[in-house]
Amino acid sequence: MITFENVSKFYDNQTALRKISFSVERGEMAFITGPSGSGKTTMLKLIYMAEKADEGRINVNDMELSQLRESDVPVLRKNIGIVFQDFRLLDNINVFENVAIALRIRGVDEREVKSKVFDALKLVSLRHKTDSYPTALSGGEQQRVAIARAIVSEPVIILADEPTGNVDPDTSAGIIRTFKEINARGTTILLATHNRELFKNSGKRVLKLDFGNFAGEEIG
Amino acid sequence: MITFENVSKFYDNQTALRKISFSVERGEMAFITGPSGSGKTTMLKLIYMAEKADEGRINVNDMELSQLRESDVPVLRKNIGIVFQDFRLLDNINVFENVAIALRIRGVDEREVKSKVFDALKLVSLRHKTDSYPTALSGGEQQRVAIARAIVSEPVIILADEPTGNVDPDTSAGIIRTFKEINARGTTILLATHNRELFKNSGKRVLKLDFGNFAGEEIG
Amino acid sequence: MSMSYSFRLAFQSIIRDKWVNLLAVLTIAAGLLFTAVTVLTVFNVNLITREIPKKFSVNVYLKENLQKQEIDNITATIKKEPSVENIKFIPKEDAWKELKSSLKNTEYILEGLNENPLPDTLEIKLKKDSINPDAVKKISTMLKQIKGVSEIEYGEKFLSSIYSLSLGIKTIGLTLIIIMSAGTLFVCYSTVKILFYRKNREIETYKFLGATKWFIRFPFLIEGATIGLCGGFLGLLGLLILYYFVLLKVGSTFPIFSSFVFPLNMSYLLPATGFVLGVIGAVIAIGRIRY
Amino acid sequence: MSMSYSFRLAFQSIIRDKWVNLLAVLTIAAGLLFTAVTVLTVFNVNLITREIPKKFSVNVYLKENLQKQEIDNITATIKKEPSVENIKFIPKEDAWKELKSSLKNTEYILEGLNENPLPDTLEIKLKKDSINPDAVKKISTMLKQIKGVSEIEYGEKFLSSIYSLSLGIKTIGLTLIIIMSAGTLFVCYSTVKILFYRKNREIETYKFLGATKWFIRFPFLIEGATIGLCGGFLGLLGLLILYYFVLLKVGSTFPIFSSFVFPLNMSYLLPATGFVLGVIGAVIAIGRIRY
Ligand SMILES: Nc1ncnc2c1ncn2[C@@H]1O[C@H](COP(=O)(O)OP(=O)(O)OP(=O)(O)O)[C@@H](O)[C@H]1O
Ligand SMILES: Nc1ncnc2c1ncn2[C@@H]1O[C@H](COP(=O)(O)OP(=O)(O)OP(=O)(O)O)[C@@H](O)[C@H]1O
Ligand SMILES: [Mg+2]
Ligand SMILES: [Mg+2]
Repeated sequence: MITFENVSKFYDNQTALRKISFSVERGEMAFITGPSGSGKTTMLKLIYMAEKADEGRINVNDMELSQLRESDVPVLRKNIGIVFQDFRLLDNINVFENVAIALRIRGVDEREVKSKVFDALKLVSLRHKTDSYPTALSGGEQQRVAIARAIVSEPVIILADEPTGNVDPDTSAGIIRTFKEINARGTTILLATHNRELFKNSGKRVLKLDFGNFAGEEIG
Repeated sequence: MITFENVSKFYDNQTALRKISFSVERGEMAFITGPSGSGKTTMLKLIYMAEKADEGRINVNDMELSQLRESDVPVLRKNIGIVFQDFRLLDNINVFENVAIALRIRGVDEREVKSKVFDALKLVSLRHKTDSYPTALSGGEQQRVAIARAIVSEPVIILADEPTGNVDPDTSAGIIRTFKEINARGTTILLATHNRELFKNSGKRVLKLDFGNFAGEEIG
Repeated sequence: MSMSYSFRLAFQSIIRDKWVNLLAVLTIAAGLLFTAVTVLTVFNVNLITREIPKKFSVNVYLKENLQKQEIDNITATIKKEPSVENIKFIPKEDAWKELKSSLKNTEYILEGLNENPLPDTLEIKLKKDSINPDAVKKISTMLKQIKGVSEIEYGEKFLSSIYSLSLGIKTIGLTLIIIMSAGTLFVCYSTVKILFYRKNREIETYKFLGATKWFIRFPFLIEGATIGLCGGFLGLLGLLILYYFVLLKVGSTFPIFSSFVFPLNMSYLLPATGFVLGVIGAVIAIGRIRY
Repeated sequence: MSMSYSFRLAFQSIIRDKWVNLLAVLTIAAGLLFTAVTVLTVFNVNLITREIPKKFSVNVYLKENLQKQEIDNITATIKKEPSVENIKFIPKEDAWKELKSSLKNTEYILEGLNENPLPDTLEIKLKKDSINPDAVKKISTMLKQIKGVSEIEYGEKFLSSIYSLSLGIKTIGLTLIIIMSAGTLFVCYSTVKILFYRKNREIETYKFLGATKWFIRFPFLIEGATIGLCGGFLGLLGLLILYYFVLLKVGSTFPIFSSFVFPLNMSYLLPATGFVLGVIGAVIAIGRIRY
């Protein structure tokens, strides 16, 4: 589903990733971990093409990213649900609309939007915040809106970047449980985190990064 | 140093804090914990007067906040170093200037600024990112810049809101160690987090919140 | 992508930033009002000065005692000239009466004259584009050679001054219109662009969520178009108020302004320009969207 | 708080957002150029029309065969009138010569006259503020009653038309200046304000870090002032270019424009206005800072 072959990414003054090879099977759930600045976010950005790889090949959902036409990028992204590390909520629309936008972009029928959004918000325990604006939410609440937006469209792939950095352990466990349920229904999930609790005893594969280098793989 | 007496805070449609009484002694280090949305950030906001309490009395550094004249608010804040949950870095200046601003606001002599900023950046292992702009940093790096800015001015009080939410356990441990060292030199520190690792076996007091209510105190 | 959704998004955004959007609308209104006022002023001044050349005529004094037939021949010859608009024959009796009436209080000047000393005259009005010193000189040389013509008279000074005046007004008017219009359009465009800048992060988020270019652009275009259109209509409203209250009032005191022309059928131009500017400003502000 | 730091912060911010700041500068430049062009045009048109009344005179025709003494008496009486600027005596011989020369090619009209039929004339120029229909009528009635005066003549139509023309130009000019200036100032202010809006979060961060009001405001004010000042200077530059290249060129073709007046010593007004607008725009955009 997601395949990295000798992928490198350089920023002006910095190697963010060096010759990374890695693959996630269709329907698999995998983790990326590593210290701060080791390239986790960069790896995810390469998958949804927010950045372009400088070397190597990336294949996502049978699409060869380096050969993707510009007009196919939205097609790629519509298959992916993303929880951004910095949430990226839209400040000028309320929580409901922030989640609904993922459906609207995918052209989901207006009649289905409401129930799907409410279901997603229920999963992250935010039904009572439907009408709030992002600026009036606590950090953890914002993060959960971001999660709801990523899962509401039932994408083929979910990329989650530190999705539990701002929530308590119980909520965190609930979120992981939700991800596992979604994964069980066939969705491929790649989750970047430094919270070992998330993958400990999960039985899932964990890719370790260190300063942009591959630093081993383990089963959590 | 910080005293809450029956403090309540209401948002339009929400009770964020209900009759909280709590105090932190001069030179103490204490934690606030509780699930997402329980009012941790709100409590810190009340201390640096980003929000006003609707009920009760708050005393910080011998200042009665409800009686503080407007012109004294900056005086209060200059005694406090804050790590914001959402970092609040200034995007149009580089890392060095983002940290230096805390000194500039306090009128620190320009000759001292450079060495102090470099020392603070070294403490959070970011000397190599001095010239970067916040938008080119990883989540954890941004958080560490925020920490450096809070400690660089050697304030009397440090308020840290989820200061390790975006960093790996090792870095996290290093940050807590740094806070403890600063605390040992007499600085009062109040730290909001849901990461139990931070206060486990610390021997420090932990205030527990739940949906805005006081939910017990324990020694970590 | 549903249209109604784009509209809702656009209007939500407009309402959320209502004050600064209002400011942009007012700015565009002011800008378009400027252009309109300038264009109308220049247009009207030009209209008034265009009337002046109509007063210009070339007088052909005929020899005495010509036959009707001869006069008709001369008239026909002159009429052939392409630059001649029309010819009027003024018998010497009429000219005499006119001279007397024009002297009015001082007609005793003519008391000593027993006989009308004036000649028959052909008053020639020239076509508008021939009213310039060179053309008139050429024509008058030509006229002089016609048999039966005794003298040619035209206000040389008057001619050259109206000529330079009308050319000057045209030049300065056109310069003014160009400066004002260009400046105004730039100001309007710039306002929309400044209004939209820093939406980058918002646009980036849409992109990352998989939105197509038009899904992203549409709400912004609607927003820009609405702001531009509102600005245009407000400018038009301002112009109409200005026209009715100020000019009609001034016109009643100074009749010269009561003939001020306001081409109502062109008034759609203001909202239209506002609309186009809003859309273009937004398009350029959003920039080329690359995934 | 160190001044130099505020300046550095301001200039860093200006440079980081250079394109949109440039747009704001250009907008302000355009706006101020507008006002200046309007004011100068109105000012100059007014200057030209102010010359017209100088050509107006009241002619007092004297009875025939008056003694030098009598004429002097009449002159003295008239001179006492406060509205009279000056008096010129034109002997009938001079008037005769002038009439002859003005008839030029048609002087044979006068061929039958043996004797000069014209009277001696006193040509009276009135003070500027007395050149209006009522005042002139009053004075002419008064003049008629002076012994030795036979007739009073003045161009009634000319008078009323120059009077209404100059009043009209003044009115329309003032209206234009007011609309344009108000509009332009608003546009400039609005541009700065739109430019600064959404800095709320930045300002809030400064506040939370303990910055005093002036520490926060200063960099923004410097930014606004710089943008306004640049806009003002650029507008001035545009105006000078316009003046030298367009008007001096037009002036060489149409002498009427070569007398176009440009008050160079007022040119500091453009940068000054820009500066003030930039500062005010920034102040209002930042708003009242409450901790
Ligand atoms: N736009 C950019 N320009 C330059 N350098 C960048 C940019 N984005 C990221 N970097 C650098 O690349 C490195 C990897 O960044 P990345 O965001 O992938 O780290 P991360 O593993 O997600 O870290 P964290 O756990 O702190 O979020 C960091 O050192 C970062 O400073
Ligand atoms: N400006 C606001 N307007 C309305 N409600 C708000 C506002 N700020 C916070 N709240 C609400 O108050 C409650 C407490 O928020 P607070 O930010 O203090 O929580 P927290 O304990 O910091 O949570 P987290 O761990 O998720 O950061 C939340 O339910 C939040 O939605
Ligand atoms: Mg990251
Ligand atoms: Mg919080």
